[in-house]
Amino acid sequence: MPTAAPLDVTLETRLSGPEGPFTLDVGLKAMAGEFLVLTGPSGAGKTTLLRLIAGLARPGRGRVAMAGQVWCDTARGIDLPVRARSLGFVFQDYALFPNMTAAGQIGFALHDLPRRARRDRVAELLDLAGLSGLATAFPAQLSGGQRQRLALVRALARQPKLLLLDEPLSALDPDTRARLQDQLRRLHDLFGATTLMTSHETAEARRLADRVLRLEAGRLGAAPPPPPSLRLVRV
Amino acid sequence: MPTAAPLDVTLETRLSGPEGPFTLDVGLKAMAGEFLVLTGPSGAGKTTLLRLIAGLARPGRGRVAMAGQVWCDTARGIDLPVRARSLGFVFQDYALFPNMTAAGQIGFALHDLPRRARRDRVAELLDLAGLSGLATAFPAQLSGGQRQRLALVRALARQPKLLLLDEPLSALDPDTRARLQDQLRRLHDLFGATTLMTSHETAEARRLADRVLRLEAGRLGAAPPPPPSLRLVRV
Amino acid sequence: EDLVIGAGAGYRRPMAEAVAAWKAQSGDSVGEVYGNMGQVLGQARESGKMAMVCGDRAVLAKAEGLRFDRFLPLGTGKLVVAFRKGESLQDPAELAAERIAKVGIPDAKSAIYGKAGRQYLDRSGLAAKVDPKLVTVATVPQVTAYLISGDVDAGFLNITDAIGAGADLGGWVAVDPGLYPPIEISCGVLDASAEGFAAFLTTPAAQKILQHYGL
Amino acid sequence: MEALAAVLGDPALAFPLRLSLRIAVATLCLHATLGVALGWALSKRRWPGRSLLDIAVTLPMVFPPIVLGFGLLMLLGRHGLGGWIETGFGAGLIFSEAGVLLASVLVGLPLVVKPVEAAIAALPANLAEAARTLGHGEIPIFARVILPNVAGALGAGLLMATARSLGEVGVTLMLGGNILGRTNTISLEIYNAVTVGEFRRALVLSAALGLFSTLVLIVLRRRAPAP
Amino acid sequence: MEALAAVLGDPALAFPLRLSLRIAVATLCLHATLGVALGWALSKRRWPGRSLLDIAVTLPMVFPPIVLGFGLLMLLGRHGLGGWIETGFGAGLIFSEAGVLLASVLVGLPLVVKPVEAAIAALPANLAEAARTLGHGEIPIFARVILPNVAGALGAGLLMATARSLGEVGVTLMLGGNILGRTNTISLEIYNAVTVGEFRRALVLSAALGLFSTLVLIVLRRRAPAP
Ligand SMILES: Nc1ncnc2c1ncn2[C@@H]1O[C@H](COP(=O)(O)OP(=O)(O)OP(=O)(O)O)[C@@H](O)[C@H]1O
Ligand SMILES: Nc1ncnc2c1ncn2[C@@H]1O[C@H](COP(=O)(O)OP(=O)(O)OP(=O)(O)O)[C@@H](O)[C@H]1O
Ligand code: MOO
Ligand SMILES: [Mg+2]
Ligand SMILES: [Mg+2]
Repeated sequence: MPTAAPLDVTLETRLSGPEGPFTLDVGLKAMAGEFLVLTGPSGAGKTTLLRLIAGLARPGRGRVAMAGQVWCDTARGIDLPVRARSLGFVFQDYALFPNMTAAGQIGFALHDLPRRARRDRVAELLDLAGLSGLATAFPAQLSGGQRQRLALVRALARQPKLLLLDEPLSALDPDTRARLQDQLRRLHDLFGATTLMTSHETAEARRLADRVLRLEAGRLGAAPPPPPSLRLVRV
Repeated sequence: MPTAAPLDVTLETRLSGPEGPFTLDVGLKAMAGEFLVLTGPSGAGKTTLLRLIAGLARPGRGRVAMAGQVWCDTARGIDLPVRARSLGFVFQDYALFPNMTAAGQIGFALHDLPRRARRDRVAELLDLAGLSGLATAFPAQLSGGQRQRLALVRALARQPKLLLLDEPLSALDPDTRARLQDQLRRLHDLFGATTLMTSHETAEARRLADRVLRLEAGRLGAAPPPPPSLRLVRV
Repeated sequence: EDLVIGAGAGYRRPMAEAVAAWKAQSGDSVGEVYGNMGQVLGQARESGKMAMVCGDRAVLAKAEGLRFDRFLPLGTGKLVVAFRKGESLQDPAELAAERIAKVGIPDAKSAIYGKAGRQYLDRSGLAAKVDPKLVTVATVPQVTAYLISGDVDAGFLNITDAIGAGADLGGWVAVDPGLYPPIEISCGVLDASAEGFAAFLTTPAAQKILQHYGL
Repeated sequence: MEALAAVLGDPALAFPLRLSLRIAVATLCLHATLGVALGWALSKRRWPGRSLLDIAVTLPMVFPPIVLGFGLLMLLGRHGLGGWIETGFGAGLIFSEAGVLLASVLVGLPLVVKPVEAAIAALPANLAEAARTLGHGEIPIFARVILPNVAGALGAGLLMATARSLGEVGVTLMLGGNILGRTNTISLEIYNAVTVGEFRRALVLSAALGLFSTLVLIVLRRRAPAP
Repeated sequence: MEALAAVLGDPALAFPLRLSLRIAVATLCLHATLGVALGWALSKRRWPGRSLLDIAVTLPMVFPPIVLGFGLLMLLGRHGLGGWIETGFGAGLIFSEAGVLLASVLVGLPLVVKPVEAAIAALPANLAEAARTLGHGEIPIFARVILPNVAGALGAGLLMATARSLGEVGVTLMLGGNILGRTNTISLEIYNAVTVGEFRRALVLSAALGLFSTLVLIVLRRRAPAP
């Protein structure tokens, strides 16, 4: 069973929010194989932080290292291309390819595999997402939840060392959500991928996470106890 | 205080899902000013049902009437244009206009108002959505949650008789979510708009709704008790 | 390298026939370029690949950057006044008539037949009456086109163009050659490789072809 | 240097330059309205006559300009519709500035229509749907939602069409007549210079047209940023 | 009817038709590759030389084709680079089929580049980002994500460019020479017919070209559906 070395992030970048500009200033360490969930109010910089770690945005200054490999270090001028970073990313708005079928999207992620192995793996992952009957459907023909599940298995397909999930479960129905939560946790435990996920669901965060962090106005803190509004919920 | 007459829907349309084609076959009545929440598994046809009612898709056959006005009746060849139906719609993927600022999107909905009144109302609605500081931001510069809030107030702006909400709260953080839930319920009670909302959150559904309906494989039923998976949640 | 010869578009018909005859006789392959004289001369100069250019002697002689070994006379060009369908002229002097409202003429600068037409008007004394009706366009083919479309009532053409347009025109009358300076049609030899064809042009067989087209 | 001064000082140049500018501006306006309208109409799938319109817009491009000009001359000349037009409107197209404008609009039009059509077809359908639920009719939706979101393609189309129209000579020659001081655009002046063998003049004029066009193109590029 | 039979039976027509078809196919290939590559390069904002390339692609359109052809002839003729090219490659461009091809590619190129550029710039950025996180480099991303999602614009561009190239005569004439049986495309044949006053022949040939082009355009429209 492979083990992943820790994630080590120190980043600083200017952002502009509803109350004017602020600085995203984050120091973040994750243990090998840890499952971290990042919560925080809308506009706090959660998505931006994931993008910076993935290399999709360039930080003002800072350093990102994963599994002993330096992905980015502004001081030393290091900046690994995104494709060379072993990561999976689920975008908040899915970012599915309009021109590819559901099966095609997953196959596109598995370009390293020989054809037969790829086909089997695609079928397996479609099944996992409950999309077996929609292998040949294009994104425009999928419902919102179906799209998000597809984006999720697409990101999982390459078994990356680091998994970055930007609210991957928010649009799912409770059954599928519970199933994918379990699946996510199981895959995580099995492959030991270090996982960083954003979520608005404090309950979900606590259920899935080894550790919950709260990002507020660009700064990290430990998550507070569940907010009062959640206590009102009649279950 | 205006009162709205009931919503009366009978629709039948073929759809293709993961287990092959099925028929969306729905009879639905709502009382004047009722708040209905529609739940059900992903791909059951919730979005499609809202689109049929709004007139964004044409049903195989059926009839839609709202507040005493027939919006659509395939038997009698009636099909009112969407713009003539007093409704608001929040799309699952927001459908914000890339070319308009946050303020512009809301102003676009308020085209009937004189300029000064429009400006005041836009400011009021932006404030309601917590976007006052982002009035001049374009959708691409907003975070996921900010986008969804904007879509929500844009749909509310015209104070429609019927409000159709396709998972309007799913991507919000708990604080904003609670605030908007309350606001939504308050606006609903104030103006008496009949509201039909889809949601995956059974708890949310029960909290907001006068009645919860469950759509499964194209057919309506009353909502079952909360599924076991939710009982596992550690709060 | 194959032999390439150029000629003014107005002489395409006789030249093409002569070339065909030469090809049949000699078995050589000949490339033919026809077009506006200015354009053909420019091509000849810049490409360096044309061995012979045929056209109005005066224009050839003036050409910048081209050194002709010798000139070979082909014949003289003939100016005609053509008229549109629905019109009928017995004599070029009828251009002055009331019923002729528009007269097409090629620009004197770019077409030798424009210059000839101008001379004719001046020498015949028609200028005063015809000048106000003149529509000065760039090329001879343009005049032909406007005659066919009916947008001019009459116009000055090269006889070979008038023959070519045939039934699309109302008809044409020749202008007295005494009333315009002779239009000398020549071939200028640029490269010795053209001498074989040049010699052929002086044979009776070739002369017969040229005369058939009015040269 | 001296040649430059001589050519540019030429008073006979002022007219072609002004004519070309006038035609370019009028063409731009017509392209912007007609091109957008036709592109929009063609982007709607399946209506009777769509394919016909599509071919009618694009087909003129495949003919050599001078041939197209000849065809139009036959169609619009006095033996064609021309007589009828002249009686109806009191003025003909042939030998007039209207003919030059027609030529200019015609050759550039497909270059606006096609990119606009493709861009509209590629827009997400739910933008228009959202605007409909906000109470708007098709025309305001088109003006305020569709059009601004295809600004990039429209800009590219207008740029190409303006460039093409500036360089047009074949149709212009036939319809306008290439008459000095009436219908000789700057492009026709260059064309004339080349066909007469005045290459130096052609070069200087081309440089002037190139410079002028570069300015026009830069302005057009500025005006149409990607949305 | 008789005229039709006479013209179409003309054995001198077989060559121009075959030449035009050959050139059209080669041009289409070159436009598809070059046009896409340049459109992609131009869609990337802010790199040194971008504006220069942009102008170099578009500017040729503003010159009358025959003038552009003359300019290229001077550039590539014996007084220019021509001698050098001929020594280097063993064959010249002038008066050869290569010259015809160059003309055809050149006049159509901007019509592919500009729409493709605009369409790529309008694509959501996160499609390429998603592909990057799936381990792909820029080239496969371009081929499998960017390109298929701008198929509509590319189709429109290729359609316009092919049409324009089919109708090209000015540049072709200058570079290819308009040599009978060697470099006279079908368009040049029509052009020739018009310039020597053989209008009937021109009409019949135009009808043939129009029919042929309609077929080509229909095929191109089919091949490029909106994604
Ligand atoms: N392209 C951009 N240009 C300028 N500002 C931006 C841009 N993208 C995001 N921002 C701003 O940066 C801030 C952080 O955005 P981010 O998307 O990281 O928030 P988030 O925590 O993910 O919010 P949410 O929970 O709503 O998704 C927001 O205030 C947003 O308005
Ligand atoms: N354009 C389309 N063409 C064909 N099938 C479609 C199309 N749009 C949706 N469908 C299918 O219709 C079914 C119902 O879709 P719908 O979007 O209404 O589901 P939903 O209940 O809203 O799901 P979710 O909760 O995931 O949003 C799905 O199986 C979907 O694949
Ligand atoms: O088509 Mo032309 O040769 O530029 O007039
Ligand atoms: Mg976010
Ligand atoms: Mg849905």
